[in-house]
Amino acid sequence: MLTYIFKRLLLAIPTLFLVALAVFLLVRLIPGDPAQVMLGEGASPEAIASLRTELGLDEAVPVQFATWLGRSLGGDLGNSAITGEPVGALILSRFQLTAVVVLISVGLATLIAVTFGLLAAWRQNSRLDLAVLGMASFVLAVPSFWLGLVLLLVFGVMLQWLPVVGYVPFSEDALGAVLFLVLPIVTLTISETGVLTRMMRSSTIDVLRLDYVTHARAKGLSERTVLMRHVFPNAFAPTLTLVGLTLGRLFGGIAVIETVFTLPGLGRLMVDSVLARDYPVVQGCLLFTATLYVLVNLLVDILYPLFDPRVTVS
Amino acid sequence: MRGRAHQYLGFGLVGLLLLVILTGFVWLPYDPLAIDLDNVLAPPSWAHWLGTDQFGRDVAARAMLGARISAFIALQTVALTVLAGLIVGLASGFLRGWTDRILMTFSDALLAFPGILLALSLIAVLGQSRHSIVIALSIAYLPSVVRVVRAAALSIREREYVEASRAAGDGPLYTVWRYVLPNALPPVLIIATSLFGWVVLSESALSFLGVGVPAPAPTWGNMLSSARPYMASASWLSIAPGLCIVATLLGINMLGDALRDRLDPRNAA
Amino acid sequence: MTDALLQVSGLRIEADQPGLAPLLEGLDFEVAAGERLAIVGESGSGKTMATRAIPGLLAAGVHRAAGSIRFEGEELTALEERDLRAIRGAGIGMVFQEPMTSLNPALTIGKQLAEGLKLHRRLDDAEIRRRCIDMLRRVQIADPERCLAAYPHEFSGGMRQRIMLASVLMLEPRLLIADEPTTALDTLSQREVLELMVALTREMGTALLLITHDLGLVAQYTDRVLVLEKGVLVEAGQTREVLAAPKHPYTAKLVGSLPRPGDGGATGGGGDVLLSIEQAVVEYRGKPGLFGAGAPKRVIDGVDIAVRSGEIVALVGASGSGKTTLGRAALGLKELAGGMVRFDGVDIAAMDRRQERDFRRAAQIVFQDPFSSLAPHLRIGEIVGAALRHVPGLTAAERAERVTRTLEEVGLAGYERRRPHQMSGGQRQRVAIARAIVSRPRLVVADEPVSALDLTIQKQVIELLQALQRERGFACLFVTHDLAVVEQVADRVVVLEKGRIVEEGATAAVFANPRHDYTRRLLAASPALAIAEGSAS
Amino acid sequence: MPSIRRALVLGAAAMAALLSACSPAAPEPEGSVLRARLNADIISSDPGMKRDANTDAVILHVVEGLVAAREDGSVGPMLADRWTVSPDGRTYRFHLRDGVRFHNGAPLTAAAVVWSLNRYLAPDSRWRCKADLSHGGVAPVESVRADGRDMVEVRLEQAAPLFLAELARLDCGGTGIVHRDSVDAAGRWRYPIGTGPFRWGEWRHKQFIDLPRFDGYRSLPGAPDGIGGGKQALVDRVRFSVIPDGSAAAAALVRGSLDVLDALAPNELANVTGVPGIHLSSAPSLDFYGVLFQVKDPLLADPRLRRAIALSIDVGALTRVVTHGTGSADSSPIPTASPFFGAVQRPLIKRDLAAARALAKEAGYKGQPIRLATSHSPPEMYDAAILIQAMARDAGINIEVETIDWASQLARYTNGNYQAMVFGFSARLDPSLTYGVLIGDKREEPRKAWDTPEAHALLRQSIATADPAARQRIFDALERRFRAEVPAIILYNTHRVTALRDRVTGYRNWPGQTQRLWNVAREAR
Repeated sequence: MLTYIFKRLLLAIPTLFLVALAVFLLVRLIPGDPAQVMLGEGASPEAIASLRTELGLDEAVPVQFATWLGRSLGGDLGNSAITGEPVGALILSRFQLTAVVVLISVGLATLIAVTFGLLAAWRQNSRLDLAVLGMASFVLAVPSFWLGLVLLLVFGVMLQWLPVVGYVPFSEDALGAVLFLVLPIVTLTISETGVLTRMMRSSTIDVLRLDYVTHARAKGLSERTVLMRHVFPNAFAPTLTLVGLTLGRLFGGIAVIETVFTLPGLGRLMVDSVLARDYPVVQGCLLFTATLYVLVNLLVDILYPLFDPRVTVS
Repeated sequence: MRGRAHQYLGFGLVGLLLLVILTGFVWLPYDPLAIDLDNVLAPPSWAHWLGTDQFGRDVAARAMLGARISAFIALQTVALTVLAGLIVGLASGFLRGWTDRILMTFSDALLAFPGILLALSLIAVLGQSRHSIVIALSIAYLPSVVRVVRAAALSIREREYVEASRAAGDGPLYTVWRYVLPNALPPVLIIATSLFGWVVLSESALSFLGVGVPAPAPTWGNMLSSARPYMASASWLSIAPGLCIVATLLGINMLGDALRDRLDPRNAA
Repeated sequence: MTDALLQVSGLRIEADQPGLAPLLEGLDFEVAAGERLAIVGESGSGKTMATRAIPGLLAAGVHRAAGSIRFEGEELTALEERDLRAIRGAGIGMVFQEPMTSLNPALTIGKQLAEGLKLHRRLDDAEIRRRCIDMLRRVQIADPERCLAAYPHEFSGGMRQRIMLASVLMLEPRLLIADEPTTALDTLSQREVLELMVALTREMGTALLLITHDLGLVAQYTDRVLVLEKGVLVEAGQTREVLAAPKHPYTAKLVGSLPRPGDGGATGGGGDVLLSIEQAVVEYRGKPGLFGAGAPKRVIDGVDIAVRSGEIVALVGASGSGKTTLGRAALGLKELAGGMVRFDGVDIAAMDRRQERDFRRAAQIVFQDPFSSLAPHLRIGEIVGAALRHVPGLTAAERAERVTRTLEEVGLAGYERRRPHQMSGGQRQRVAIARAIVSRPRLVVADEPVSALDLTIQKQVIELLQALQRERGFACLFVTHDLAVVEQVADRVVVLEKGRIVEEGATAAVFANPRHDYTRRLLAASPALAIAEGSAS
Repeated sequence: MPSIRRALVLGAAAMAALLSACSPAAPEPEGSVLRARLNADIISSDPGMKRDANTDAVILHVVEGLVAAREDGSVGPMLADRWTVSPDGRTYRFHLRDGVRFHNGAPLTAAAVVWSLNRYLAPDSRWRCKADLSHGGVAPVESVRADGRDMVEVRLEQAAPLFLAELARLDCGGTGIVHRDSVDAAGRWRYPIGTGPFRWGEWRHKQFIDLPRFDGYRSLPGAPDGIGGGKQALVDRVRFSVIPDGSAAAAALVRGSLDVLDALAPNELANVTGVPGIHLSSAPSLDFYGVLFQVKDPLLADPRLRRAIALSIDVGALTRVVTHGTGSADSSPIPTASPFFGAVQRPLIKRDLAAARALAKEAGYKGQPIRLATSHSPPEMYDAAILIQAMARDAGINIEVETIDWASQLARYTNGNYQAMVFGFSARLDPSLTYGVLIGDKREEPRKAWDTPEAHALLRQSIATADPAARQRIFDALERRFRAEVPAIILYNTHRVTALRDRVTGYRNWPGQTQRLWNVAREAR
């Protein structure tokens, strides 16, 4: 097991290196640089030049890359070009929020998807199935930011049930934080439920066709037992993979939701940093999310045998 | 039965989309780019079925033209992604070995890149234009197609008819062209329909973040995003493009389901 | 038979979709306690459906339209789902065809064995465990303790089918329904599992309802037989009588398609050595480890075979013996790790382009699975014509002409425009044969060409292959696990076990006087031969 | 199964750990809190060093300069209650007010002022006004020295009428005077210890900045005026929340989680107008928006084509739509709110499609595309581009809108890499500064749009002249040249619109465009 994890991590190195190189070159290809952005419209050329020197932007790009990569390997992602905050700490503080929203949403979405996907497949072609499939298809067709805005409008502004801005950390105002996170979490949950439900439903249908399900019924087991013991674990394995992919994707990409709900999360940080050409932050974030992506997938592969013992990790 | 009803709805919605696009070529209620500053933010009326936007442009006309542009962008992206995905995926899945390993490393690296950020940076580099969006989204979605094609190629290359082709003395390129490619197409077709929907959604999300298709050309995405400040005061601005997106995606997804049912080997006659 | 255990009368099964003919019509039969009854029929005869209807487990899409099913005097069709569940497992046990999918891959064997007992008998955990171990021992599982903690994928097909048997019989049902329980197994395991099933049911006094398409098994293991054709019962009676003197033409046809020794027989061909396999070694790469590949697994280990022109050599062995791999290697489709294959004296690995092209044309293959060997997107004409791509000097018209004639020869005149999915399994295999012979090869490797087909179709395909071979005089390496077929077609036989040749010789000689123990076991396990002998005695 | 359960339990535990791992507890602000919004986080807390408009606005609550900008664009007293200028115009002597204390309790002394000013002017300083106040700038400082405890003397290399205006510049942090302890022993910036009505409190990045009331604040007498005048903190604490999204901010105001929503985007006005419990405050700004032309572009080198474009635009209608009725249409670089906005500046360029067509034809224009770059920051620039495109189309002029992000636009502006560009310039209090952003040598500063010898000469004159009437004449001359040469088309000045909860009293907008939360009270409900 440990060898396996070690091996997987080793295999991830070229991937991560490519990501690092790509992002490093990409941000430098975008017109504009942090010095200009920071000094703004009326800045003198000398001021911009001196800031560029201070930020180390006038060194040769390969030298910059080597320096940055060397430091990053040592765990130092550098400081934000704009605010001077250490990038590592910045990412971690923003990621906490994103992680909470994503984990809860994906957890809820999985729960909903598994329940309804299982039931719909069990009663395939019934009215329930039709309703579940219809809802899932509908949800899949709604742009998540639009959904978020509509929810915000209805529950935040019209009904005034939930706060619309002013995220506060849990430690300060637990109730406030929870209330504030309700809408983003609901939005994200709804958005992610569609594809997961469809996946769960179709893999359940596949499993229900297999002999061992009939065999379980032939033993006289109740439908509940058949579904929970024999169908669920086998049907869940493909969904689990999808959950992993979803997590990997969302950890790096709920910028849109964060924008709608004014959450100071990682996605927003990345988008803002690209727009502000804050190279060290963009680079750090990308390296972080890519690593996270690799780790989440590794975790899924390690968890997979729990549901499908045919697959072994070593 | 249920499957049928969904299929018909899917065909119906996609047919409607095509009808709207085709109608748009010969007739639009107004010039979708013409401003009318005396008539801004007019609610829906007989003169303007879906109202007007903040510059007095007719929302219905813009939604119709937007259908064409959005669909065209999606089609271009899907075509480009599928073409590139087929080449890479087939190379990777059929040749295996080092080719596979290198291509997969690139693909993994792309996958590990948060899609929206990749698109955002690429568009910033390439300059904001339709082509940049097509290219950026194609690159962002390439790994998904590659995965599907590669998986198909890996499974097809084990089929006996591929072995039969080798036994008949066919070269590898011919085998891929004649046997692997055609049989890898069904899953690709299915993911292409999903891709179409994703692209429409992504384009709108990019517009929302301010890097969508540049104005004045309307797309549903940039209509929706520019309607955002008027969400509460002029809701018709966001309802029309929003519903267009939902209807199109619903139609496409249902069509995809129908296709999946049709192409599923278990359902084959 | 007044106190029948199971009474089925007037059973009719229809598809949910209206307007289709019933899938099963007016079926009546009884099973007495402790009796062993066979239901035979080919695919599509409705035999599986008939038995699934008994405990109310019909698949989605079909339903019971009429008929009564009485089990121990109780009308099952009138029972609530809950009461029916009490009978499932405890009263009626079922064993399915596919050992790979009939055990839940996500649960340990122990849990799957225990859940039936827990449900139907109120026992404590220790007692359940004791009974499980005991039962596993009775189905001859070597290490029952370890088996309980293991997952299904850790076992071979034969083992899994025994475990299935254990899990069902542990509840001591009065009726065991076994649906093609051994079809997916190789000859050796097949015999072992069936012997076990019969022995255990006899011991427990359980009635056995065996569904099969294999008359050999029927003859050997059952008392009575029902014959189903397209959803209708065409004949019923004592097994011995029905097989010896079938009354219905369909039954007669079924019985007639059993391979018999001496049938047809070998061609006795034999010219120069056409194909020679010399000291061939094939290895599979081990799982790649962190630092390079793992240890290779040797599947063919120093095999020598010579095939002369015009001769049919059978390559037999149980699954995993390496026979299919060797067949592929003979055509250069599997790389050799050692030794060489010569065709016409030339090492096929060292051929130049022209030689290779000629070799590819002269050596053809027929695959086992007619579903996977024909490209689904092409028309039959294109599939067959593809083999002529590398024949030089053919015009398009000549090529089409040759395809047409070859299709006529295999009995598929006018099928050029069809696609594979529009054809039956037998027809597809004919297409595969047409593809192999259209280029007028001198060698055909036939890899289990009939094992996926129904019995009557098997016979037709074998006969076709034989006729063509006699006419054209190509050499044939015939890979099979079915000794009955071997006896029917082969001049010589080569027996392969674990990648090595254990016995070879003229077919008649090997069958009459097998020298190696493995050959003897193979012969003993072959049910078709048994019935032939049985009916002769 | 138990293994699955174990995995779920592990997952739940991990989630709980994540939840509790958030930053250490900070006490909930007590007392009365006034909540305002920033559309982006501030960049630093060092006045005029690393800055943007948001940074200036926040920092000006904490620090004060010797002098301060007044609402009419003139300069008034702040920490200095009076000053004298030597007859040669080169020596300024500032007298410090009595009893002013820094937030740490230390009294304001001449030495502290000298230390602060020298820090700004130090060789390694990145202070925004450093170039202007150094050798070669508009008001080069020769020396700064203390004369006693309450007198500061600044000597300039030459007479510079704009010296005080420079000191008061908002984007230079008002040359805020900070205590020595604002930097650590190594000279690194910590946080501002100033003399303003609010103290520096907590800055939680991307979330909020809290400024508690400074109880020891010593106010100037009189009414508030610009940054100067009488200032009083009327709430215990001000919280600037960072809310990038305008709709979300509007929703927050409607919900009552915000008290002051400044810099309301015109297209979001509709979300708050007419909502009970909310009122608006608005004032014209000294900014301006327009279209810059790259006169070196072969096509646009011809002033007739530039004039043609100008004539095709209905400035009034454009302004009305783009600013949603809040802005003032203006064809002059001098903002309508400026005292120098006179009869010459007032007339708008009238839309005349026939004349536009004729001019374009004269210039030999045959429908070649003209690329007009714009961005969404702020959204009005984008809207303006769309309208210009549509309006120019009516005159047969083919404009293609090119939308880029703000940083790209800034880069292209700085390099002069555009054909035409919609651009906005933040408030400059003096018309010389306003013209200064347009006029310059393109070889040295490619961003300057207007580069003719006559313009250079007039601008230099305006800087060297102190008499307002004389200056007006210079600006009028500049205006005429500007309209003849059309190096840029000016479109409008925005109005700063602030939406307020009705419980907030005392808030006033001003041309300086920064939100001022002193003298603002919030009634408890």
